[in-house]
Amino acid sequence: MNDKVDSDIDSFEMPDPRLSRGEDIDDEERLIVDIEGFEGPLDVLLALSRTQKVDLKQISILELVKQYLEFVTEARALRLELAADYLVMAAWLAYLKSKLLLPEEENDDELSAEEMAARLTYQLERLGAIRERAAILMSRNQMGRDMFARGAPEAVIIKQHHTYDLSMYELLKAYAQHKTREAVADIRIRKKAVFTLDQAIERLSGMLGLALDWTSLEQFLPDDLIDPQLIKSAKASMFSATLELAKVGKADLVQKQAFGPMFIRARAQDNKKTEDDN
Amino acid sequence: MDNQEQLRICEALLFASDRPLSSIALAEQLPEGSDVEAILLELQKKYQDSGVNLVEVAGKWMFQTASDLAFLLRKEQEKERKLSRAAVETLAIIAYHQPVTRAEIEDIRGVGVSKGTLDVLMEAVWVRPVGRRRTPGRPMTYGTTEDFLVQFGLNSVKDLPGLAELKAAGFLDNVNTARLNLLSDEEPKEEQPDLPMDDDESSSEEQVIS
Amino acid sequence: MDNQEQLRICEALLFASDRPLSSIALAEQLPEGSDVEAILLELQKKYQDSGVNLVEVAGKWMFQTASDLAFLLRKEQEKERKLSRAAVETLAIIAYHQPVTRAEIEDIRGVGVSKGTLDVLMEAVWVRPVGRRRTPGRPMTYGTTEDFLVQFGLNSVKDLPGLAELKAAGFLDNVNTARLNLLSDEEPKEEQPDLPMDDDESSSEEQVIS
Repeated sequence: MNDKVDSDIDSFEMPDPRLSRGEDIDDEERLIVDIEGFEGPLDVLLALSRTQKVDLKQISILELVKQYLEFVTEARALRLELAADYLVMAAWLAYLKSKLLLPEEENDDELSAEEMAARLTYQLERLGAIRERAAILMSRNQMGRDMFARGAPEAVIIKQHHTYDLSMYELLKAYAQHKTREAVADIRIRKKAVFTLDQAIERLSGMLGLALDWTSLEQFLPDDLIDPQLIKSAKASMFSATLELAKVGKADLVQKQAFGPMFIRARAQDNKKTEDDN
Repeated sequence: MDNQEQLRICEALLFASDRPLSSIALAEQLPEGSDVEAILLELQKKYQDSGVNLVEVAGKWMFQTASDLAFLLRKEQEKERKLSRAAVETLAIIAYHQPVTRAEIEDIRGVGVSKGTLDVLMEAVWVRPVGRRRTPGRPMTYGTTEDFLVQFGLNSVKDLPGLAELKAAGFLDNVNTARLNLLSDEEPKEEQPDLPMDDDESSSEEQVIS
Repeated sequence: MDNQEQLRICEALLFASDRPLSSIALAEQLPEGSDVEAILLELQKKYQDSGVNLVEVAGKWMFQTASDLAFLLRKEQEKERKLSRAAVETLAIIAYHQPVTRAEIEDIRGVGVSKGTLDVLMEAVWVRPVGRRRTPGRPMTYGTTEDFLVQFGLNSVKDLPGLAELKAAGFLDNVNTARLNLLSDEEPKEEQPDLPMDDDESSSEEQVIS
């Protein structure tokens, strides 16, 4: 593989162009990598492992774990928003590190530290390999960029095309759009059960004339209500209505204790104001 | 750049261009002082006995099929036509909901389906009648054809992506995730199998097309 | 019809088309018993030093501008599709691992497939659903298209660069998203063929509409 392709791959892989140029970034700064440039923990690990400048097969997992944990610490110190999977990976790596450092325990159920490390290496190698291929693929001569088909094709009888041209993408797009529309059309906001203030004032005004003595607010509530939501609403509105009527001087209110029942009576025209609000 | 190279460039440019090119336009792609006219004449000579000729039309140059091979060209320039939006959507609904009656398509789409829409899809040989529903009036049901599967490179209509897969692939971007439950795939209808087209009652049971 | 005439016919047909043509389609336009392959090789040789070459892509044949002229032609019409890094990587995974499920793509990349990745690739007609895996959930699998092969000048996916090395390194082994221990000696699960529906036993339910 020539240098050109190598550098293609590097520039393709490295979110921070300085990383691809090597270590002219000091250690501390190298860790302050733009987290936005990475696509998840595996991406970070691969970039970090590249800095070890060895074949991925020979990377030091312990060193890699150290670098990654430093990276995460640094990112958190800078209050960079780290997605949960970065932290999950950090925890997993910390666990791996401790397993690698501790003497091997015989445990058939669990992977050995070496196996865990090897799996991680495999994943990194596999991702690295596919990235190389992706870079090579994109650097190939491409139709419409490097080479061209006939610009003015002529219809020849050989083309047994359909009369209509439709791609899978267009078909799926049409169905998706239909579904999207359907979802929008399906939005039904349930009408809220509300006993309006106007209704309450009207009701209360009408009923107050019948109740010349102190009457509990409860008794003014409409008794034909079943929906609990509506009952709640009616209570609230009736309460507001009593305040409203008291304000305009049509009713007196009394409440003996906090949260206690509230009594109302119609105010005689000449009564002095004895409003007792809570 | 030698003469041969200049000839190759002209050849490639003329081949890839979607319209005839003037010698001036070609000259712009060549080193200064190139004799474009001479190159074009040489190119014309190179192709004179080929299946394709270089011809000068209205002062511009283009490749075209040799006139004695015109029989290879389609008589009328039958251009591939685009399906209307309604037709694409109807096709998609038939594909996902088949076997489906016209009334059901209308119900699903929320708008009427013109006879022309179904005709177009049948003319394209992507849709065909597949049976009759065992409901009053015995309405005709529609399904997709072999040609449909070939067109979209599918082994079966079951290979069409489901809603979750469409969503995952980014097709349902604008749909609020919370509303995805509304977007569940249609439940298979608990229904008697459709009658086959030939109305043969006895064999209809085995002929379920799902 | 002499050999020269047959060559001219193939030349005209291929030159006039902007898509690859199969040798079978070409043969249909020639007298019975014509040796299309030989004609194609002769034609390829005739054009090998021209500005236009006859190439074999996607198992078919087409004329395209010589790749060594890329540098000169590029400024003529520059319209490179700019793909995101995620999309490029996803395309490579689909190309090398196909048929591959979304979960497998995610396993290899270590991140979820974001919206607008698969649908962008499908919109470019480089990627398409190719079937369903015979595993629980019957996940959809993706593969590359003929357009993909034409785009990158490949005759088949077997010609993908570095495919053999990837395989030798074990990177193309089953991506089993559920299997934790890649190092155990456990036999790699016999990859079940992706569902071609027609060989299914439960025929009435799975019946391919034909």
